[in-house]
Amino acid sequence: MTKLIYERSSPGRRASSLPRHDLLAVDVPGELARERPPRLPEVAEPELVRHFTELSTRNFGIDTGFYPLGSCTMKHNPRVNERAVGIPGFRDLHPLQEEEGAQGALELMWRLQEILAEVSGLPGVSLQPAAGSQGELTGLMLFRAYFADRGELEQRREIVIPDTAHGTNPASVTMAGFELVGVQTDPRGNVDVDDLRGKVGAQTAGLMLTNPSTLGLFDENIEEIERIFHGAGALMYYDGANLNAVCGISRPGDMGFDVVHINLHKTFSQPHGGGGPGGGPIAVAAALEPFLPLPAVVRRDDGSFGLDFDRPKSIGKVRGFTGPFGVFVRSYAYIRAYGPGLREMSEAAVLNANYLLARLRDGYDLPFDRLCMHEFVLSARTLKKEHGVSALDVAKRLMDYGFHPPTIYFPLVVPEALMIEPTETEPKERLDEFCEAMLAIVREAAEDPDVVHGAPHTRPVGRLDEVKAARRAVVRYGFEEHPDLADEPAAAVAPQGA
Amino acid sequence: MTKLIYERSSPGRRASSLPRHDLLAVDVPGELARERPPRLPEVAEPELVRHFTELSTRNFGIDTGFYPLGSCTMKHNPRVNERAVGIPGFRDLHPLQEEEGAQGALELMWRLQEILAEVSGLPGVSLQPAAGSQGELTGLMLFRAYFADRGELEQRREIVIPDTAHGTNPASVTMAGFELVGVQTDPRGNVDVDDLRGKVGAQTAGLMLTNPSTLGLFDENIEEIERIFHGAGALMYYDGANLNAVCGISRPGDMGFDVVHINLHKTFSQPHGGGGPGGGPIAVAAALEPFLPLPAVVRRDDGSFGLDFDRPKSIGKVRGFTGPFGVFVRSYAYIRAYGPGLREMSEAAVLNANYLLARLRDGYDLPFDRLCMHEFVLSARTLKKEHGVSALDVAKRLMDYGFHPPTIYFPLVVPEALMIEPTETEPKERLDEFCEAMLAIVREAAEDPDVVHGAPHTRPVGRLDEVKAARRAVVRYGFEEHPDLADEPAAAVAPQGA
Amino acid sequence: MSHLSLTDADREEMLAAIGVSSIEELFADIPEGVRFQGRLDLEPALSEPELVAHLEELAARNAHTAGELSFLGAGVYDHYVPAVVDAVLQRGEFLTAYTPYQPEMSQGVLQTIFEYQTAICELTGMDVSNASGYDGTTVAADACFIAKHATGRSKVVLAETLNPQVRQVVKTYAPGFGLEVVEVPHRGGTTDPDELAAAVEDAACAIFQQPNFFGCLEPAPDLAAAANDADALAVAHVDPVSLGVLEAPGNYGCAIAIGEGQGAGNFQSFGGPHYGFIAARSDYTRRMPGRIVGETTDAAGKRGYVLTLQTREQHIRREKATSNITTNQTLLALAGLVHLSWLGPQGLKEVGETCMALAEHAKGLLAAAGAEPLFPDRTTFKEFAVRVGRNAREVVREARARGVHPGYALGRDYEGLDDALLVAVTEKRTPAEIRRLAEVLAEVGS
Amino acid sequence: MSHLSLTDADREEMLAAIGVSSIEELFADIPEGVRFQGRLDLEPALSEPELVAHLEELAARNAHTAGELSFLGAGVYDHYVPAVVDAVLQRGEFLTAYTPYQPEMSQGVLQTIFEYQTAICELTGMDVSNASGYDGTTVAADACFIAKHATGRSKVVLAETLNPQVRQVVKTYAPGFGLEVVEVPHRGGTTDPDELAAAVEDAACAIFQQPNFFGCLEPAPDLAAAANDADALAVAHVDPVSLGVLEAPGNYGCAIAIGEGQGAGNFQSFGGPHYGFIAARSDYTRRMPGRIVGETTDAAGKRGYVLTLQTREQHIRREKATSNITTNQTLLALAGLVHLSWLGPQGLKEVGETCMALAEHAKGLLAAAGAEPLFPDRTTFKEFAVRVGRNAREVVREARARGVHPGYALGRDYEGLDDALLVAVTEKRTPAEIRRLAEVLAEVGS
Ligand SMILES: Cc1ncc(COP(=O)(O)O)c(C=O)c1O
Ligand SMILES: Cc1ncc(COP(=O)(O)O)c(C=O)c1O
Repeated sequence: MTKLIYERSSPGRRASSLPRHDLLAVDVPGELARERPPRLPEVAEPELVRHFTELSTRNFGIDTGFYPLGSCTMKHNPRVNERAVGIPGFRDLHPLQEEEGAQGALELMWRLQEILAEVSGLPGVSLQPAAGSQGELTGLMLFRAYFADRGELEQRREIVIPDTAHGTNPASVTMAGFELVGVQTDPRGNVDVDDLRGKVGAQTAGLMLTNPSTLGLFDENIEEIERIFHGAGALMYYDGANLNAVCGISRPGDMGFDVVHINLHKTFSQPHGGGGPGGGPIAVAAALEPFLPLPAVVRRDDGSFGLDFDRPKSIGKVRGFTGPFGVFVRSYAYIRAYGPGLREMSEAAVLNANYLLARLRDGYDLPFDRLCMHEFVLSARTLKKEHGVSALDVAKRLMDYGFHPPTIYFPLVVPEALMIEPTETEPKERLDEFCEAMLAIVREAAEDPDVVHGAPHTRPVGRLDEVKAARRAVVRYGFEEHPDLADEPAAAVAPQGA
Repeated sequence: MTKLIYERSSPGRRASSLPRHDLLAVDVPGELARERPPRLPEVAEPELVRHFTELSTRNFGIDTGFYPLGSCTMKHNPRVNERAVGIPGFRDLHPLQEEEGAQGALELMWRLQEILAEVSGLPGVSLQPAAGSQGELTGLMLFRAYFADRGELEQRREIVIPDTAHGTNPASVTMAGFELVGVQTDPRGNVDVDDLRGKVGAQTAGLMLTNPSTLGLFDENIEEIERIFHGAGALMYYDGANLNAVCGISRPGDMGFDVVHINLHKTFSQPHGGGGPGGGPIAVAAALEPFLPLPAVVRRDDGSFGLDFDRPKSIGKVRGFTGPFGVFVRSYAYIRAYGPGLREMSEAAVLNANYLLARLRDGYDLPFDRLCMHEFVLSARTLKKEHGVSALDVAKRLMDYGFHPPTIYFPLVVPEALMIEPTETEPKERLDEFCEAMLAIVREAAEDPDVVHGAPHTRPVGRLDEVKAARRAVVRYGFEEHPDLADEPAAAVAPQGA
Repeated sequence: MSHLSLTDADREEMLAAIGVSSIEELFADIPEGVRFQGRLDLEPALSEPELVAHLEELAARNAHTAGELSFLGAGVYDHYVPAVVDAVLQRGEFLTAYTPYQPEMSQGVLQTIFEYQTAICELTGMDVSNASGYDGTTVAADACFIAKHATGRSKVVLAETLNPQVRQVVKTYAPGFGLEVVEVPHRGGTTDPDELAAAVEDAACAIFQQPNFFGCLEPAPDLAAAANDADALAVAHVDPVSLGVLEAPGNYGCAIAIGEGQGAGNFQSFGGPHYGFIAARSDYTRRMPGRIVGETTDAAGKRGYVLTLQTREQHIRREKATSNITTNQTLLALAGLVHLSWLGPQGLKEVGETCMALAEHAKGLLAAAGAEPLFPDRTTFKEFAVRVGRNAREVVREARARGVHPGYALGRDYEGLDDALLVAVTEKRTPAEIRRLAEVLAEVGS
Repeated sequence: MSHLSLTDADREEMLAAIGVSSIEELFADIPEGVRFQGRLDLEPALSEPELVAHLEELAARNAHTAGELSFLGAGVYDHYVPAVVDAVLQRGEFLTAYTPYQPEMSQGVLQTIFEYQTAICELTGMDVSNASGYDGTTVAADACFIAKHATGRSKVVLAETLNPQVRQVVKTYAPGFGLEVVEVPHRGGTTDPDELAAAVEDAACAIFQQPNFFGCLEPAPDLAAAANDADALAVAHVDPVSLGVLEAPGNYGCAIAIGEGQGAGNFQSFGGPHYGFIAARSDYTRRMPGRIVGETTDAAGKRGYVLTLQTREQHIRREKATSNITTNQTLLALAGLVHLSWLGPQGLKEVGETCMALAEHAKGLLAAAGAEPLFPDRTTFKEFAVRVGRNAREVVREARARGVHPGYALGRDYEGLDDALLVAVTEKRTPAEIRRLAEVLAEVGS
């Protein structure tokens, strides 16, 4: 057990030192003044550094090893991008600096916009959204604004979403005030076009689609789908989470999408930071450009760069300032390192995935027998039926082999799903080692299922009791009153989604 | 086993990308041109980062935990010093920049000189030596130059060194072309003054002394020693490795020393980097100033800073340029964070050591029963005699408790020595944990000596066969011809010094 | 430059294993009509040295606060970020990990989030915090979403002294949420509790800011009481750096506390990435957006941490989720935790006191230089508004020509304040720098 | 600021455990006469923000190569240091560890040193390398010490084209080592093998530099042969960055290869800390100075690394040791390993080719601008000397006023070369920057 930093604290210790001046202190009016100080940690710097160093060694990142977490595009994070983001001219730049004092930053954003327009095949870009989910919501706000502008908002209430969609898609629909209409997946893993036809009409605001889908499959009927939606006067939203498969190979704009978000932290290698930050710029068709968030980053006629607030039809702001600039620096750097070679990046991602698929297809069930794009979904259904070894068990056992597990139990349409995304930055040796581990687990399932059920055996903790966690909801340290949960009865371990 | 980076290589891989220009290539004359490329590693950046990340996790630093390596002053390395050294105005400054273009750097060095003069109590400072050992050698070169200048060099051939001295002292004597004369330690752990008297005379060039000594004891007869040497016309060298005990408390210059080196990586917290870099500035009495290395960093009359090469009596240069500037930045920053509070730094170091000593004296033998300074030496003699558990065994077993072992088998005058230096940056909790581990090992020695003999049990490797290493001398990777040493018979494990 | 690891030999072997003869074949499923023809029209690849040179050239065209003496604030502040923050954030195990879906692989991140949640709860006086929101604006929208569902009401009340960007974001979200937004104007720099009480009738929540956008201290307990009296949720938008000297919202009746975390641990970075925080009383735990980490044990009773209460979230609850957030700002929140741990309670108090004393000192010097306080009766924290007697944007421009950025021109957001400047003074500013500001304003002011 | 962890309560408890009543008592052994009275006369302590501000102010008064276009070389070069180097060096487990005396705690550092030794051996064509020397000057003294003991001779021969600082350091060490130093003048920029042959008679070793201080390629195999013919050790001082295009000293008969590592992995840092490397044929393994890491196994046969051949060293052999070195430059050598691993054989070759091509290009443009090559017949690597027609130090000063540092004034070290400038062109320089240099020299030259 690693102590909490609060448990390492001792009254009176501190790491900080601060300037003090010989100035008159200002009194805070009584009822506004802090009565009892917050119980922040009290440690000197040596133990501060040790604490977080120790915690870091209890965590697995891409730097530690292979991290094939499907849908999350866990590619290498080049260190030069970290150097870039630390340059004082970027790091210490205030967002309200006058335009003349921020030309370099504005130019970088403008260039990134141009690049994203080219990669997506859509002309209008806003970098503002903070992540893919916010990109989705912003996109749906644009749908609202567009239809409101046309007087169709009352009528167009529905957004169609396939059953393979990521959970953010339906959640965004609700937050944008639309209603959800589901559509099924056909036996080849495409959107079921017959089902779709019956669901699209004058009430439809649009579609949200990930292509390639969360199954890692490119929808073969995308042109037909486009005809259906645009034919009904509806719009199409592209969830760009899987753009890593198709850079320079197929562009959302060319597929007919009207709005796309791009997860900079996936395709363009923003370090995931244990959960974030991300970036979710959107690119849109010309008809939607007037509605983009405020302000727009523009190049003026004199060649200088600036912020344009004069966009009367804009939906407004979706976050502070102009978006997560540090994320832009890293992604811009990443892209400039590839240039037009982004195509080779996607090719390698797809090659790596297909190689894994080819080596693993005999050990696991393959729900859709096709070549995949940058990721693919296997199922542990047979393992479960025959040996009682579930996708969760496989995931936990992989840890003992030194791998981060893939995404499991998603997409929902595949039972016992294992969603595997190697990314392009993995060398073949790592892929081979992973395959050997995956296939060894298949053998273990037959020969020694207990070792799989009991996994992981080599991590700092065993499988954790998630039911207990949710039931007790101990979500902060309680100091003297902190409960000891080891005293409490165990609850069954529930499978978890990702 | 962790692969060597050469074992991770694959022909054609690389991490680097470099500018290429459309310029005429230059031909290297045939016999000067490289025939077969060096077999450097061939890895892409992702695996490069993983390799070194993995290796780092197989290493223990101060950031990992308590590191009481006696004589090495393993104190916390504040992170702000790493930030400082990365400022472009320091990091990217060429050492041959014109003085006008390096005023900030020169001022920093000049200020550091002033500080070291104040701390040492000696007026002339040269920052040039690269480490303590080179400081020693430089100091002895000054002795040579001083006596040569007085026409006494032929006569004064001997340097007196106590038997507790660090190995660098005698080694430096040889490299400086002097002869070594040893002197004993008395029963209180001081230099044996009677022995000394008989050894100092007209043939004596000087003394090298560490004070407090490597036993962690302040020499109570230092004033008498001073009289003996200066009375004989000889000089005194202060090995400043233990200066951390006495900053602001007692100054080498006030003790009568003529030359002192200061290990910046010890007292003033340069990160030790797995073995270095260090810094070994020397401070000298006025009589020795004319002989200091070239160039001197000076403040000119107009307040500007510069390099003075016009020192006709100088011994010359002992390393490139003006010394390890990055080390100066860190140490300067460290000192400025304390200011006159350096005294409290030393007090805390001495308090920590005495606290450990008080708690451990009942479990181990204490060769000299005195209060200690910033470190102390215990002996495992009784443990060895009674249970066959040596200092080496104690050291290895400490690893299982999560501690870096102390220095062992040094100083040579104490059998089964354990030399413990906590430094001032350790909190009491760590000291207590360490004491509990040390005392637990005493109990284990009696109750379960095998667990101690077999230690460490929790490290990536068990005790390594040093005899085999020395016999085979495999000191580089051999590619296809690399031997497999596991095939070879084991040799006994030899105890090791530090 | 490229970060690909595959050699030609690897490629051949892999294609053979797949059973295709070219990479092209792997894309067979993409209909001809939507294939991209040719190469992307992007500038050629840069090598690493060229890339760094290019980025340094861009960065050199930005006037940053290590080069220009700046009193800009208005939501993002030039507080000192301690060096330990960098050191921790650059640990690859934190930097390159994602959301801790697999807790056994991710105890490090999970524990830091738990510690972060604790720190935020301690700062704000609340029971529960999530792992972070995008920034100080979107957490306000989150709070409205909670309030709407908790109260079943659809009006939200915003103090006009709430950061304009926060208000703008709430207004952008409002139509989708089905919310009506009402604003309460300020009176002499702060909000009148009676006016707020009138507006908050039938509302889901009222959001005010402490210290407010003008830097003034609001009568926060009275504002919270007004909301509570109407059974609306009182939501305080607070500055974490102020909470060593200012009372915690949980201690004066707020249901929810939100804020922008930047000042605690994040560089300014032209506006992001930073983190927003949101914390609430336990009544609202199950309505919280985003990740929450909870404590539990493994089968052997060993303590460990997991993502918990996930039935709130989009990946389980889909269209019924409390939010669509997935990727959040964990790394920046970790920076916040490290910064707050570096400060400790005493350091936090000292930063607050120092900012306040310096700002008050600046107020005096500026008044003497002709820039009178805009709201002379109000107590301010680290920021205050002054009148510069002419268009403040012009003053900014002329002051910058003299090497000083004097602050934010309030006319950009508030009608009638074209001659007002919002001046921020952090603990990094020195009395000498403040004197310089006063000199420059004396030169370029009215 | 202070990094102490003890609270007052801790102090009380600890004093009680020791059995003294004050910290003062702990110093009882220090005689009154040598106690320091009062406080050290040092400036007051700075808080972390103030410290950073102070250091930034100092740094701002340095003209660094990211701000000034510079062609300075002469032993330290503005090569590109890849970002991975920083990332690896900032891992606390490397940064804050010391010499791996306890191998089970230090396999990480030990393995990196073994890998470093391998890289140095591969570069130089040698059998053994130590873990690092202080810098490129002190390793020359080390080589002399080896040669003296290997040959029993006491004369060392230095080419005049060897870096002047290296020669100065050898001369400083010589009296203590009991060595006589003889220098061989250059002829048209390089060393004449016949002259070297004459000088090396009865010598312990001859040291020459390839490419030499003027940037010219020496007839290195002939120089080595001359030394070998006299049974003296041939020692080559080489630039690691050149060894992708230039032959390894081990392949043309050298016994020892030494050099300054800075160009491979270290920032310029006003001259240090950097690392020196020294590698030798296996005949000299047991005469090598400093740490050497060797491979071995544990009892279970697991591979591991240890400090080896320690009977050479001061802590075992004391006055009979091969050197007094203890603390060395491991962290900088690790930077070298990471840099060389980043480059790989192909990258190393490319850097060499690019430097060479750019330098040649510069030579042409400079000649056209009136700065003729000093040694027109010689092939050069990344550095070359030109005549500027007037005092070169003045040219430097005037060029700097135009924003360009044009190189090193050779008159500082060589008589008769007051009008000569040594111009270094690394892979970071661009054709446009070289054009700018030519322009400026045309303006300020003769
Ligand atoms: C398919 C898909 N859509 C949307 C998202 C949401 O993106 P973000 O996490 O950037 O909000 C994700 C990732 O989490 C995803 O995998
Ligand atoms: C007592 C003593 N003297 C001298 C030295 C040599 O110093 P350095 O390692 O800096 O060369 C050391 C440390 O190694 C030491 O402990």
